[in-house]
Amino acid sequence: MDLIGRLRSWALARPRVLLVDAPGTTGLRWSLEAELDRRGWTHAVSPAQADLVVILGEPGPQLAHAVDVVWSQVPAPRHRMYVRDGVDVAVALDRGVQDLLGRAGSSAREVGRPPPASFLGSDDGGHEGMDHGGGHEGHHMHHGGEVAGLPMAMTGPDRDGLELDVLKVSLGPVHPGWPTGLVLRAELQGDVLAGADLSWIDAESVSEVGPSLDARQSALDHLARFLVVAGWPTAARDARRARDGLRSEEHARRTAAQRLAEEVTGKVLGSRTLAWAIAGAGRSQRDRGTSSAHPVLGRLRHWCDLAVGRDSANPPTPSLQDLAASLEGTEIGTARLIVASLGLDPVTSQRVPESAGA
Amino acid sequence: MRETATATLPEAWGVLPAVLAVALVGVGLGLVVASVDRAVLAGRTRGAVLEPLREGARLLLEQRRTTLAPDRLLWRLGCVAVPVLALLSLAVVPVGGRTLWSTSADLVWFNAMEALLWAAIWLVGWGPNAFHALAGGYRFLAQGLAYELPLMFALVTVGVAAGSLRTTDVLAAQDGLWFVVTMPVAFAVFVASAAAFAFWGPFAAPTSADIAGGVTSELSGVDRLLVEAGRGVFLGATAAMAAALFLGGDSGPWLPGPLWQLLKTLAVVTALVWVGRRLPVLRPDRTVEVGWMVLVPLTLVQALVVAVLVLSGFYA
Amino acid sequence: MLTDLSGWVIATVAVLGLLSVASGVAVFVVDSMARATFALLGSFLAVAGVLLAFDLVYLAVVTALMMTIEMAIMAVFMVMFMMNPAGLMPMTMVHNPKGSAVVGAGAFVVLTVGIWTIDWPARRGQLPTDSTRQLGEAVMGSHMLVMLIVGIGLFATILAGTVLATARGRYDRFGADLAARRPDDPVPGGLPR
Amino acid sequence: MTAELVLQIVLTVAAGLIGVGLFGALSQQSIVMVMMGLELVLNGVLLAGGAAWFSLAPELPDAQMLAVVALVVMAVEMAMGFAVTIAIYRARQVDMVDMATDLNG
Repeated sequence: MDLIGRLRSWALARPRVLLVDAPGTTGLRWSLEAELDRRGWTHAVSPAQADLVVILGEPGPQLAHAVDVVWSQVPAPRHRMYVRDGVDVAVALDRGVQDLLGRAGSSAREVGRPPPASFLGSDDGGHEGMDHGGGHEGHHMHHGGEVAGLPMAMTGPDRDGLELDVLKVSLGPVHPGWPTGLVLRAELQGDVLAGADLSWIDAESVSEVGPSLDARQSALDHLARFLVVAGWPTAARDARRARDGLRSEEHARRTAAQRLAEEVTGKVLGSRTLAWAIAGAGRSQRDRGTSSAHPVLGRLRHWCDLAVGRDSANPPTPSLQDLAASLEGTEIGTARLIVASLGLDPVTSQRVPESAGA
Repeated sequence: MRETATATLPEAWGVLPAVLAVALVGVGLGLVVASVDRAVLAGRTRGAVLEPLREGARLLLEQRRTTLAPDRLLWRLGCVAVPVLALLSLAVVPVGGRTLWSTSADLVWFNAMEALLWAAIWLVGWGPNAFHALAGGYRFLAQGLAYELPLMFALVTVGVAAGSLRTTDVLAAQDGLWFVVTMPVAFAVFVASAAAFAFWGPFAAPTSADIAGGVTSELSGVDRLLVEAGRGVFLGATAAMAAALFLGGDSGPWLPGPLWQLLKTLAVVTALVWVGRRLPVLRPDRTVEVGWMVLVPLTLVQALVVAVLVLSGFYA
Repeated sequence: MLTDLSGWVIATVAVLGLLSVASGVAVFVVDSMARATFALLGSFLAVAGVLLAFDLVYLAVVTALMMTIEMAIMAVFMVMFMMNPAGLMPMTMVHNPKGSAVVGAGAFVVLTVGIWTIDWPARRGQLPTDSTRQLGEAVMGSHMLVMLIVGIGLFATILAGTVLATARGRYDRFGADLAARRPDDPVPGGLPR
Repeated sequence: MTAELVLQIVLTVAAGLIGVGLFGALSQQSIVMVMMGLELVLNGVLLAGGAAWFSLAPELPDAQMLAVVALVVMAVEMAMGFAVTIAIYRARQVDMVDMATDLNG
């Protein structure tokens, strides 16, 4: 019995963490990510992978509901913890693991896990909550009706001239590598976005303006988050290390971080494979066929310039409507890259009016 | 049956010990892949061996995920099939100069196991009735289809040079010269296609972060352990196969044969992991076109070159 | 080399045979199209197992290889075109089931009667040492003509299939005067063109 | 003796596959399902070829060639079937044989 207990505490000593950052908690997130990197804990890429759900700050009502949806998808043993500003993150994480072990140890089966279907009706959906409404307009083909609470897919025109099924799926607001609070309501044919609609949740309640952040550090943070989505974890790890080093008080660590930042940006800018992989992403219909426009690559260069302290003209940030329009017709992975390259964040989006794309 | 130079493993050791030994080798190879990967990913070697074991234990303790209206039968079938097929593909890989099973079409057997693995991964993506998993499954179908033919041609090239599809014959044919010297393209394509079939490194788009882990996004507990372990075992098996088919297997001076084979396999695994982790994930729409438009003709030319060499008596 | 099969192998062959027929029946019984596709794959794999018992290693393995690839592609087509790929909404889409059943059963009965009444000739010759080599030498020697025709047929299939399946021709890709330097494709692809 | 018994058993199985396949190919409405029926018929042919090779004339490669041809026919049937399905579906959103009967002239 004790052997099993010891095995359990050994196995769960490095849980996978799913971070949920409420608006205005960027600094706190950086501290927490630095601590996770120091401990060698890994980030979960989906709720099914997570053991520990860490919620930073005070989520608004809609975000809190989305967290509940995500929580319903986390397999046991699991633990949900809240970290507020001004808390020692190391102590908080230690306590989180203890609580996780305590839950895993108590043999009582977890009760009250709501069935997946119970979240279907909610509009702000969840990680993969299939959107309920909207399935009944348009021509009523032979397949209609509902199965297991899900509406059957309708067909729609697609780019290959085949009338294929359209699936309504909402992505976000809580999704690793995705700006927390942003919801993408998508109409998908296979993995191609036939239609897209973007919005922020809790839009009216975001009032607090987070502490202003160092431009270089946030550039490195954007870079790291983009690289995670682009599937380059080693470079993302280096970018995070550089960001955390720059926040240090010690001079020696800061200069080392500066070197690391130059190294990682050099690697990113010099990577022909990355350029090959993301070239053309985010190009609008207008400039298709010309090789000049590579918006995602351009913004990536911008973050890299900022990260090493070079001046760089801020490339225009499109409004949510324009962004949603540019996502239409793209493959879901490309859409994720485009969104990740923008470094969206609810606080700045609210503070700067929607017409930021000057 | 033709007199083969070496007996199969079951003939030498008995059936049960041979099967157990090959399964152990497979698990060991998978562990090696996971450890090297961990070391490269974390940037430090400390705890690299222990971490995959810890991860395995953690997954064993974890609950299995349920989703809304899943196709549970096919989902579980896919999850179980992944490690089983990876181990089956190891059956024709020479271990210490002998294979668990020696047929007259070993190379095709290896390829068939890869194809079945490909279908099994699609099942893993199809099963949970979730968007991200299915998108990963689609990506893997396209990728596997594009890299199946180059892989097949690479294997055919080896078969042409050895004059046999039996792996032990291929080993014997490399007595004088390793095949990698005359068929570098086939070697590179074999390794790259193997990475594509194990959806690994730059070919990890079916499980990449931009679709929340793709086919693995809804896996937890034992299911995830099976799939991840199967992927590691398969990658290790491919590295061992690459060492046997192109790098002369267990031939080498001074050291005993099995040690040479181990060293070569470890070298291939390390190179594969190290290079793979230094590249970002490539989008499938890019890699697929390269597979069809570049690798297929390239491997055909390679096969032609080798065939001409065979006719000129180069390998005799 | 075994020239005759042992009792165990015969039993295995019989079980695999039953399995292949059962999976074949399952194809038209299950609701889910994905399951139907993989039931068909199960039928092929069982047949491949029987071929393996007959020492036809190459044919068995190639059957498994080709049919797996075909079935995986088939599964995508199922999801694309069928109304009910997951079988969540059971529906029957058959016409003339009675007549078809009669034809199917009739074919089976006629064949079976023939199989069990014909006086089969005795086996001529021994099993070759290497059936794969036998096939290979036939393809490259005595039966080369078959392979040539098969090759031409496959090539024609590739062309015809592509022509039928694509909607976009070169005028769609390179413009009406074929002047565009880069093709205008929905997905740009990976090569610098 | 054994060889003949094996041949008869396996050929019966092959006849079963052909019967089931015929039923499917004739009764199904969806083009893809019809193709699956045809595949089953060819599967039976493949099996019969293998059994004939083993039990009747293992010295000759002819039965093996028959099996190879059956495999090729399956591949061709599949490729053309999918191509025709796409073409018909693109033209009129139909994937059922009953809705394409005007093709029978």
